[in-house]
Amino acid sequence: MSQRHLLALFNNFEDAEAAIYELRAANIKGFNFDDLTLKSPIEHHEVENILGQRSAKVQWFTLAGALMGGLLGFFLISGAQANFYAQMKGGKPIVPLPPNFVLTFEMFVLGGVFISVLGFLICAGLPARRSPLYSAKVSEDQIGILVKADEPAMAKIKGVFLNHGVLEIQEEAGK
Amino acid sequence: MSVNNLLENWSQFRHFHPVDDKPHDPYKWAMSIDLDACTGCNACSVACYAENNLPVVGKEKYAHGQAMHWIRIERYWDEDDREFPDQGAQFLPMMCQQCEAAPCETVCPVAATNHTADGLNSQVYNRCIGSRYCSANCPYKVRYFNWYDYPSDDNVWPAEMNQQLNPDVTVRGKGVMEKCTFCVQRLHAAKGTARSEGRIVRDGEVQTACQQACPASAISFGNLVDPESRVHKQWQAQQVALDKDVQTKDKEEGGSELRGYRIFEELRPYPSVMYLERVRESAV
Amino acid sequence: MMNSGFDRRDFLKMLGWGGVAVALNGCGNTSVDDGKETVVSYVETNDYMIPSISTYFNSTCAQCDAGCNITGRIREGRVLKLDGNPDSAINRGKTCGLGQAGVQHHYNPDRVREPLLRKGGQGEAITWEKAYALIAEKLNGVSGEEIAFLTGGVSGHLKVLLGNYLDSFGCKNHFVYEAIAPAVLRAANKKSYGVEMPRFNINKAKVVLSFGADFLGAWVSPVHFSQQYAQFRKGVDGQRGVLIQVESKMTLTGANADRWVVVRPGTEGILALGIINALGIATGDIAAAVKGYDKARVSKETGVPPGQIDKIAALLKLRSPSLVLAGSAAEGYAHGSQNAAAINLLNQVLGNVGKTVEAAAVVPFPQMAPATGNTAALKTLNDGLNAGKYKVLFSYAANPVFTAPGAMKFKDSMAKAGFRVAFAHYLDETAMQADLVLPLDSALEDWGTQVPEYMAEGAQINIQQPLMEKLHANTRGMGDILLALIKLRHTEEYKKFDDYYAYLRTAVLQNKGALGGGVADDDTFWNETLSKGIIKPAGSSHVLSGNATAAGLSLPASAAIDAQYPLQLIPSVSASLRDGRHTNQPWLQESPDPLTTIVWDSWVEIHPKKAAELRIEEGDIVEVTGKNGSIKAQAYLFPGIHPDAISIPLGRGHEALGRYAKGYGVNPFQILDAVFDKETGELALHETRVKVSKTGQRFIVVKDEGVAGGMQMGRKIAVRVSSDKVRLSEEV
Amino acid sequence: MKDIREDIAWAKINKDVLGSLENPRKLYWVILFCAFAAFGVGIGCEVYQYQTGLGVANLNNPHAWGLYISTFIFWIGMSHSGTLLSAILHLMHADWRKPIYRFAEAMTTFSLMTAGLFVMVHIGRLWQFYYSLPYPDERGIWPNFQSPLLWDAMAIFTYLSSSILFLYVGMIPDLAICRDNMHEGWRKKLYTLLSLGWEGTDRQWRNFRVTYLTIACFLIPLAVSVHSIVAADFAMSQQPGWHVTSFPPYFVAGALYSGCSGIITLFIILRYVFKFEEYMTLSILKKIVRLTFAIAMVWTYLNAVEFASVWYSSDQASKDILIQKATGTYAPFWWGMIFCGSIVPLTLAFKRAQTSIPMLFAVSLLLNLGMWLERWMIIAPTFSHGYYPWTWDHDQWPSLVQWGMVFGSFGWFTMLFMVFCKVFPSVSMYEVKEMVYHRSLHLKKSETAEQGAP
Repeated sequence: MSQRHLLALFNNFEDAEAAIYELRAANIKGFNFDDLTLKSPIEHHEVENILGQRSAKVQWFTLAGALMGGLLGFFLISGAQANFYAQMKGGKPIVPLPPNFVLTFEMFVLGGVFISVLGFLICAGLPARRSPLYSAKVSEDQIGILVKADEPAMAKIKGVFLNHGVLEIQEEAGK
Repeated sequence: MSVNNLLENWSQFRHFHPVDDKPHDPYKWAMSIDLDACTGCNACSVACYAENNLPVVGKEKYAHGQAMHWIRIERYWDEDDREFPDQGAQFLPMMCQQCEAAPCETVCPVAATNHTADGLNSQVYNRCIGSRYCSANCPYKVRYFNWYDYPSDDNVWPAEMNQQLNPDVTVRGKGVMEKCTFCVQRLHAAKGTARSEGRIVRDGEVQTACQQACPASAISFGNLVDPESRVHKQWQAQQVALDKDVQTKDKEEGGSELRGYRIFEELRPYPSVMYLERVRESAV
Repeated sequence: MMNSGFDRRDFLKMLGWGGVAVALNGCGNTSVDDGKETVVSYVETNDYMIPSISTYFNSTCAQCDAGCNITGRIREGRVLKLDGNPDSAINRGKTCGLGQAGVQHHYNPDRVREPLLRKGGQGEAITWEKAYALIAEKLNGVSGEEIAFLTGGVSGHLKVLLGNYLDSFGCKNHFVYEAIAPAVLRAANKKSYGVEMPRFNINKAKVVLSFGADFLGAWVSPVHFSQQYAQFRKGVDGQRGVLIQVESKMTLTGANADRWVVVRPGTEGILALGIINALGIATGDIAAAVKGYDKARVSKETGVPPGQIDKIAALLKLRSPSLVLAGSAAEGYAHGSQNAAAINLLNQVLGNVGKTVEAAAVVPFPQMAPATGNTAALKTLNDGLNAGKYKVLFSYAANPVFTAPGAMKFKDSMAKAGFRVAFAHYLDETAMQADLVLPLDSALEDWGTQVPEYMAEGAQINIQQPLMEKLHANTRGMGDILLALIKLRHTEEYKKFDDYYAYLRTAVLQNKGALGGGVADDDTFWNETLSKGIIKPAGSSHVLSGNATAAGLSLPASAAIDAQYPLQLIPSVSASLRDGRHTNQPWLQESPDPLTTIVWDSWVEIHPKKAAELRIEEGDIVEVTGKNGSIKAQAYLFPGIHPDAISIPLGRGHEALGRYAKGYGVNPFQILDAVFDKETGELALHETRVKVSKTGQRFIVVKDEGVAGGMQMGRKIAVRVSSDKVRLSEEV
Repeated sequence: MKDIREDIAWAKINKDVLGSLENPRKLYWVILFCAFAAFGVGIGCEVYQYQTGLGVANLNNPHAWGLYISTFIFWIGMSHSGTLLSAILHLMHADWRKPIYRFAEAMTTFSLMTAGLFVMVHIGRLWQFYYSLPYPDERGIWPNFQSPLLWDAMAIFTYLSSSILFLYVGMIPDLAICRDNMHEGWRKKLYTLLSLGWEGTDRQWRNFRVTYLTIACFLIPLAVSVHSIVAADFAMSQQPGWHVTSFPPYFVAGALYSGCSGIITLFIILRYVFKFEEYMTLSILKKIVRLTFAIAMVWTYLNAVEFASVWYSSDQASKDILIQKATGTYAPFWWGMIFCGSIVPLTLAFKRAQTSIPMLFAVSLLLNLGMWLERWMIIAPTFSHGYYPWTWDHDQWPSLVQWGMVFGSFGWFTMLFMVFCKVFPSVSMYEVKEMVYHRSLHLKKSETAEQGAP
């Protein structure tokens, strides 16, 4: 069964939230709640309460990146110092620990930041193609709800939106 | 640079010079300079120009403090307010002290200055990128930077004058740090000869250019770990030890009869040049 | 070979061996310059040249007249460095900065490369043939009386050849001129000891009392004395020698003294007599002569505190033997001879003669003995030139236009000679005035023999040999030029000598026996001689006369201060620049003056007290005005000078000579008054009185010392200890 | 006085900020031209120095570093406030940062780039600079990881790249706005590319928030480490005047200080040039000014601590340097630093001064002059008055080449900064919207509370 997209634009978060709440409660057949995407011009933290636990996993990237960076840093530096052409410094051992820790720390941060950003791109699915329905209004001042649902469910969903003062509904052209 | 190598030889890589053990074997080049014999005549300095291809920078650059004398003679006056310096002046030849724990070595970003197995503080001209951090960190200010491209400067080595250049010593281009090497080219030659004869360099077999010229023979140079060498005996007699920051002489109350000291010992660079205090007659 | 019209005695005379029995022998040739001009690959080089391997040849340093023996390091046919020859009794393997710079004389880019003939204001390059022909032409019809030959100090075979050349036209006008020679000392020594230059054993003395003798700097044979000094400091039996220096301007030696005694300029002799008086051991006429010199008077005249005189006398009495030296600072006055005599008297009184003052060895060939220079000769020459006596003037190894006192106006006098020939390395001030300039080989390209004036131990004759091929095709050795010139007059006698080398070799070999050659064959002996670089003939030595007399000794009281010119000008002689002939060697220009650490420029030393009085600060450009003109230079406040004196170093202020010399500093010779020593007729270098005035300009003095100006700021850098605190005998 | 009006329409925010990308005041072009000219001077000096040798900068043996390293530290310091403050304020949920953090972070990035230039122009053999990079190469030789200079390079690289990422990540939603509103052309292509297809979905926002927070967390210790490492260049050496334990915090305080005054200067300029009066309000300025005042006092305190610890130590050499600074050749500059750094900020304690634009502009410039002098006074006296009295030298005056390059660096920085502000939105649109949204909610709440409570 083919699915279609539908974008509803709202004027404010209250309306959009109410619409989402109702959609979730309505349990419409042919519409999976996870297929609902909220688009907003600003980050709206409270929306998560309604959308449920959709978690972010970037922090695991961060941890891995930082640890890797630190370890890599330490061993690269110490290994380089202990390589075939050891550079002897009077009064200091060939592998001196305090300066190596400085660089280890820098590499720890570097790894952490870089891999976090990589994690962000992966987790947020960026770079991404434009989704089928998009309105520039979303980047201005309107809240968009993008749903993907079976053809038959569309009418019901639209009804929910209209109940909550939707400004505009865009539909994907039929196939 | 495998991690295995690193871990297996960890203790070796964590070894401290020169404190952990006898620092160098079979060579540790060192010097002792008798300030009582030094007359301040500058012969050593000119000899160094001749041996090491030092550029003559000319009046203007000298005025800007850009002179390149690897060994300089300093003249000090007494610091009381007498009308005349009736005890004469004090002269001090100052060159790279070839520190065992050199402050310059650790700071070079590209490792262009290192400690050699012979206990020298080596300067690798090719490697130097000219950050001048070593010079900033040298307490003696005996490192000299090539502020200009002296080899191509019109009046430094004009035609014919360039034929005097010592082929055993590099001519340094601009942007490179340089300093006294203890005439390392001579040391290499002597070591080579000795090695081919299956022995170590004998005392007196190799001289630095300044030592060779010094009309008053104030400079002795040699292998500090060779018990036969004059330098070893002098250091021994003066009870000066390489890896100490306070010597017997300074510990004794009311002074001692020893004359040996090293400049800025308290900073712990462990310099390889021992000076013998200048003596002044007490009877006049 | 003896049948060509001149006899054996003449021949011996010609070669300079007259008076000694000799045997003659054949020739060989090991010249570097063997005439082949082929390209030789390094794959197959000469025996003595292995790529990348240095070879060493011995020769003699020609930078000053001390005659140090040197070893040149040669690689790939180029001389790279000069070091002392360890077998030399004079310098024992050591060199001074001036000697090191010998290579810069050789490789100097400003050397004259072609014979130059004056054409208007310019010099035109000509060929040697033309030059010789021109000299012959100019000498044609000129009597020997009308020729003047000015040289610096010459010795050895060059002196012989020169003498023979001058003899060839009956010329007696050989003027030997050295601007800063110890000529007064020679005369005084001759009177006191019977020899001009005895041997001074500094190393054997327990006390050295030096009246302005800068024996560590520029005096007589500094490298030799420096070594003696080092031994003297270690002490004979653990008792360290004490050096007391008496002078008005601190020299390098003064800076190394245990006690530096500043005296009013010119009163050194009075102090010497005062010390004799204080010693109280003199007898006879000496005692009578010093009777008037009691402490109070001496102290008043010299400015030395009475207590100081007592201390010196006590020390001299206590520690024997001692050595008293009279140096150039004491000699440079109108009563310089008297000063020197009074000082020498002190040696006699202390009984040092025969102990620390010994007769020097003498080379048994008087013809080769050095013709020592002086300034009296210059005066005679100058007077002669002014009187229009000389039609042709030759000049070699002297630069009188630069070094003659300004009052003499030598440049103008020189113009009065009809034809002026200069043998020169550089176009110096004198060569610039010459009609014909003949370019010389450098000392490292030339052959020669030299006899040092100051003999360190046994007699020695120094060999000078080329250390490398000639750098410039058209320069000639002085010996070769003289030989060529003499051939123009005595073709037959000299024709068998192709060049000066052949002459020299013949001359040495024919006297093999006396020169220690024994029965060795010629080639072996010659090669050995060259390889040693020193000939040590069995020398005789003079006997010192020990006649201690104060006869004829009269010292003027110190002069009253001249209101118009209140300051005494002391021209100082630096160890590296001397009279200025080496100023074009950049190492020397950049080698800081040991006391002021100034480079590349001249300065006026003023005592800080005087400077404060005159409101002068370091770097002020001051005008120093004397009766004979004025010069401007930067002031340097220097504590080691008598407040009534100022000092300007000699050697700089060239208007010619070369790129490293021209335009740097000022030339104090220019403003010297023409005052002469009453006895010897020598120029009294220190007798110029001047006044100093500020010009209002100020420069930053170019010197090595920083703004801390020789202060250690309590950092324990150059440390000093009192002699009773150390045990030198236990040291290594 | 409010940080921002709560009733600004979101669409107006878009319009105003996007407007700054297209029609700034004429002054913009004047500044850009001057900056370009100054940069040209710097380039000329560098070309001359590269050809001739560093001698033309009139550096010498004891005095090896001169203005290059002083100015290097100055720019590193300048870089500190932007990112560091932005990160700290972000963590502390101080929403008044929102209109100003973007340009502050840009300031960080560009001053780091400027600082990097000084490392380059300072080294003697610029053409061999890659010797200091740690990469395995055929020479088998590595740089010396013990050298504080290498830590410096590494720290700066980390800081620069992290700051750029922080700036970029924070800008993605705004880039999407630009993309949506720009006409076809290179700008549109650029924004499309850089916005990575951002649509503001809940998933994107969620991950965005975590990432942004994470980077902010990393940046705070990083920024502190960067300037303490720069301090280590000096404090790790033995030279008197440098070998000071309190240097790292002192440097960090100095960095924040100059960064804050830099923010004030640029705030005033941007506000006028891009007509941001609505967003960069005086109320926000007042907050920064108060912060600056506080940091000025911290800096003054640390300065005093340093002097006191030198004065009461037995380190004669360091004491000599302190005396030299106060009485020697450099005394006018040293007292100038004290005046600009410790006296001038006292004016900021007065309320009237806190909102007077001309006054603040002048004061912020003076503060930065003081901070530049501070860096110079760290470098120069130690070189000219170090351990070794023989080499003391006070007459070493930087040559015009050095001054030219210092001058040029300001041109380079201004040029980059001004171009950035014209190409990218220098006020964060989405965050200002958040700010307005949250404040209006808050307002509403308190209104209802008032009404509900009779």
